[in-house]
Amino acid sequence: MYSEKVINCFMNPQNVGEIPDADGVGTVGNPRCGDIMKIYLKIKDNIIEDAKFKTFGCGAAVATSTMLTQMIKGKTIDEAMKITNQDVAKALDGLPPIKMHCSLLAEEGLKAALWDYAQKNQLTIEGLEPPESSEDEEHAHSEAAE
Amino acid sequence: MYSEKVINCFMNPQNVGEIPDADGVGTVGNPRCGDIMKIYLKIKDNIIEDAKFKTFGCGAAVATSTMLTQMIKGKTIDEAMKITNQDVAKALDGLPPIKMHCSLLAEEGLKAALWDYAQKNQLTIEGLEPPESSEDEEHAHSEAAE
Amino acid sequence: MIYFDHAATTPVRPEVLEAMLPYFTEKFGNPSSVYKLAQANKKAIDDARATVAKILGAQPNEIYFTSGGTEADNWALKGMAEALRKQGNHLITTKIEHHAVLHTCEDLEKHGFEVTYLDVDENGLVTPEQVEKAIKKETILISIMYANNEIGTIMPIAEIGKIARKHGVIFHTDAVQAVGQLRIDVNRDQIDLLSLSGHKFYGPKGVGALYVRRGLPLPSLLHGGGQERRRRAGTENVPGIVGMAKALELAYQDLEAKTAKIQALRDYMIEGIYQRIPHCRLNGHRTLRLPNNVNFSFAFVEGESLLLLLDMEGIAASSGSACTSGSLDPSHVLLAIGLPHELAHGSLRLTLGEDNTREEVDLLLEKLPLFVQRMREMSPLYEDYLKQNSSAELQK
Amino acid sequence: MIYFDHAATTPVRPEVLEAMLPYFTEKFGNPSSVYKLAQANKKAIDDARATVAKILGAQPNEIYFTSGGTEADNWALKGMAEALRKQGNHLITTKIEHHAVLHTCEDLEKHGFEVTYLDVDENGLVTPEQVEKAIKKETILISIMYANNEIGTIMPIAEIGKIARKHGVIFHTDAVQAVGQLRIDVNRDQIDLLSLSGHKFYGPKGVGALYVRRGLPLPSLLHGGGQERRRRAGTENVPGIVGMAKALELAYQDLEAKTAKIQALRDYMIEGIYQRIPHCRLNGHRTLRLPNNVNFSFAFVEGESLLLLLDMEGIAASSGSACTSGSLDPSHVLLAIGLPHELAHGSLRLTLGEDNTREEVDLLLEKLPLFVQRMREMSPLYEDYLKQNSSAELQK
Ligand SMILES: Cc1ncc(COP(=O)(O)O)c(C=O)c1O
Ligand SMILES: Cc1ncc(COP(=O)(O)O)c(C=O)c1O
Repeated sequence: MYSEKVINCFMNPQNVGEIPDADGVGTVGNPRCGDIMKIYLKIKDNIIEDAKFKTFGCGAAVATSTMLTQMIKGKTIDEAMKITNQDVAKALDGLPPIKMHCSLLAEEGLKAALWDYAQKNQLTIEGLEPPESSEDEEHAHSEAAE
Repeated sequence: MYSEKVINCFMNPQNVGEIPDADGVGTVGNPRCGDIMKIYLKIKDNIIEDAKFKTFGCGAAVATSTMLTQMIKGKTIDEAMKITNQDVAKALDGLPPIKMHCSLLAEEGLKAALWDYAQKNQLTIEGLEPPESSEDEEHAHSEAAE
Repeated sequence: MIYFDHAATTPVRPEVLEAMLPYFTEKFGNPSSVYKLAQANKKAIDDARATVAKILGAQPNEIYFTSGGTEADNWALKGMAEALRKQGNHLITTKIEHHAVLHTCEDLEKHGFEVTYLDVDENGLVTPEQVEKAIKKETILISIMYANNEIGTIMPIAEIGKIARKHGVIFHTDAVQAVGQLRIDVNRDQIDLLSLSGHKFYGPKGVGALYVRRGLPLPSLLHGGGQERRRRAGTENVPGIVGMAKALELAYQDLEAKTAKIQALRDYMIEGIYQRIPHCRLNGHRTLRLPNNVNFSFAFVEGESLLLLLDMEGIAASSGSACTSGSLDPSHVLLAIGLPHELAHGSLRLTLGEDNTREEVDLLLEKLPLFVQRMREMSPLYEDYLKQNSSAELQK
Repeated sequence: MIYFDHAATTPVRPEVLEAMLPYFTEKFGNPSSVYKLAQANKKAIDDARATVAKILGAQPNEIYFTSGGTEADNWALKGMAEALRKQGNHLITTKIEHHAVLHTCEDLEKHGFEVTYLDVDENGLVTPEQVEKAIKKETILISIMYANNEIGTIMPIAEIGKIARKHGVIFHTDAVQAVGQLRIDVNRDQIDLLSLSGHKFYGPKGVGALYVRRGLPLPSLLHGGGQERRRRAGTENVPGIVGMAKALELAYQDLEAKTAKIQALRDYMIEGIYQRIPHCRLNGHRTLRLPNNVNFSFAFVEGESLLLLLDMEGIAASSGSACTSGSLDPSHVLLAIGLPHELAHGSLRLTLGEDNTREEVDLLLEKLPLFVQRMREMSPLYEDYLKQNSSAELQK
């Protein structure tokens, strides 16, 4: 079901943990749906210097968290904003259709953390919209139907 | 599906043929239904001295024809009248449910031949009813349903 | 034993069994599970699906595995009827379909559908024109078999597909007898749904498939787990599916060469029977015919008794459809091509396989005339016929 | 590999495969045919039927072979619903049935039937009283599983059977998980219809059976040839049927001894997990429980990630029902016994088999705590929990 890359990222997760003095933190997902992702960012001079995560979720959720945090480290905010869930999935050599929502979660997590950073610093980041409150979000589960 | 006895009676049929100067001849069945039985009787002093048959039909039809003619030879008319299709089937170690109608055909064939004999000799045989015309008989096919 | 009943079923080829074996024991996992053992099985199923798809000219996600041809037929008909009920309630089929289609149609009739059962000609053919004429605005499905299981007649499927497409009517074909013998392409033939069954082409029993053109709104027949992309529930019969795909692959290797050989044997048998046995007729079309099918009626003789005599010589054959032997009625197919009941009762089907030899056919040609004669001598119908003929002679 | 997923499927036993093998090759005939080759197969099926019947306390002609548990469930429910529609349109089942029952019920609801889905208690039990209360004059069928596939809870089937009989309502039970583990008697339990599936007790996949009490007016689900006394069409899966019967026979040899061994291992595993892992709960009834079932929820952890970690150690297990892994929703069974969503997502099912050893369980007990801890350390929920607790400590 999972590519080797997914399994690798799951078995050897990178960037797990918290950043105590994070510049931006975003939490997305919902325990009802079986996955919660919390992204911590350390940002300096518009560059993401560090990124960490904590994730409650399936193998794909952990793997996308790892991959996303790897992909954004060292990038500018603008560059990071261009990363889509498709990019994350691709970097993992693909995800099963039923697990694509995990990559979406990663993208949303990043944006929530950036939003938090923008709010705290009274910035506007182009293209960034406020995240929906994760608590009442009932993100539609795409079932495995074709 | 068939008992060994049935197979034996089919493979080595007895009494096949015609009796040119038969005292009674009965034809039952219908080609529509896949079986026709013609029974010839030679009767003397109330005793069935000889019996022959011709049959168009399945293995069970041939086997019951053989068995019936064997069973009635040497019997009095009254004794023969007591032979039922169940007796014929039993003598063959049973028939598949779907083939029980063949044994019925044998019983009917015998009765038709006896009726013919009785008619020719203006006799009444106790318990003997006129056979239905075989041509328009649409004998109900018991399907293999339970 | 000489086996001339390949239309009833075929043995599983050794290569097929070999491909299946690991999936009973080491590779036994449930494909729905997450761990490796199971995921390998999921892959085996996906590979099998790709194989089946390729041979039919379809896409893998248009193939659904079933428990056999019967389930595939039932699913196609009942499913599409349910899905399209709002559009109409009329189905078109033929009088010579397999019971898996006919009895399903009868069941649909009980539930408010109307079914046109097209007549066939003396060779078992329907014409595309007949199909077109039968279409009305309520027509939602045409189901016409690719080739008949009793008399081997091959229907003009591509032409029927064209007409169905032209009128926007969904077209199902029961290809259970055709798959493994004929090259089929669901796009060339414009087929929307196609049934097949593994045990007819040296695969295992209890597994089949339904091709469902992408986008068709076919609802499930069996509800439950999410298998087969949520359309056909039930733990997958992994060894069966793997075996069927392997068998299909083998069947289409050198198909033309194998077909030529079988067809030559078929024609040799047909000629031989014609030459040696009077009062007989070949049932089914002489050339638009499955390469392996021989079906004769012998006047004055009942079919089952011939089967028994052949069986005693170690020759396996069939009288009408194997699947209908629970019934005493003569074959609906033979009646539909116009045979009188007594001739329909006197039919013998001999269906050849890859391993049959000329020597085996020669043995049949030696024995069969004797058996037919033997049964005729026992037959009151033959007696009548002879008497009529000799009195006709005398009157000359 | 350590296989702890016997509720998902089991490997075919060597003796079972051996019994099946001849029916793929030499003994390949179609049981509907007349000749000896085929008649021997008919006999093999009859013998298998007698074996299955005996083990259920039924008569052979009350057993119908199907393509699996799913087909048996679909057939029982849809068939009886259709047959009894004139008498009423109400069915009773539970919220924790397998999807083969639940999704079939939903399909029936689309067709005008009304279904009561009974709640279960925190252990997964319905009471006979609940069933009795739910019966109304329109009730035509009660379908309640013998034992649950996820949490192993065994239902009070005999009492429910009694109530159904008392009210003249037909009673179906999905015994797919119970057959092979529990002694079942359809008369003792007053069961009218019972589903089973071969691959759950070391038989092959793709074959199952439905017990149908004599006299029930169950119409066909699959129409076609006259097989299974005209009730279930389709060429019989002879090797599958033979294999399933053999597997059933083996399962019930020394059942009590095997059960005692498995149950001891189960209890050892349950105790071990309780002792080694904090914040967990056993799902399902502690004693009214299948001898092979262990099901735990671990707070703050998602189940699939545990499966992957276990898989890397060569341990196969399941999170919820294997058949529902196509879905992301947490198990309906775990929600029905009252688990909050996050705990339901964190469930792990370990189901034992005859060949599992104490050493294997010891390995699990060594690894699992590490894996749970590892995932907890990654979990934002655990982080929150710890923070709350430490601040609670501080506030003391
Ligand atoms: C034309 C045709 N359709 C359908 C079937 C049914 O297939 P199965 O018996 O494998 O379900 C058969 C054979 O039995 C057949 O010959
Ligand atoms: C309780 C229960 N019912 C029905 C089924 C369906 O059986 P099958 O997948 O063999 O069709 C299963 C298992 O998958 C089950 O555990």
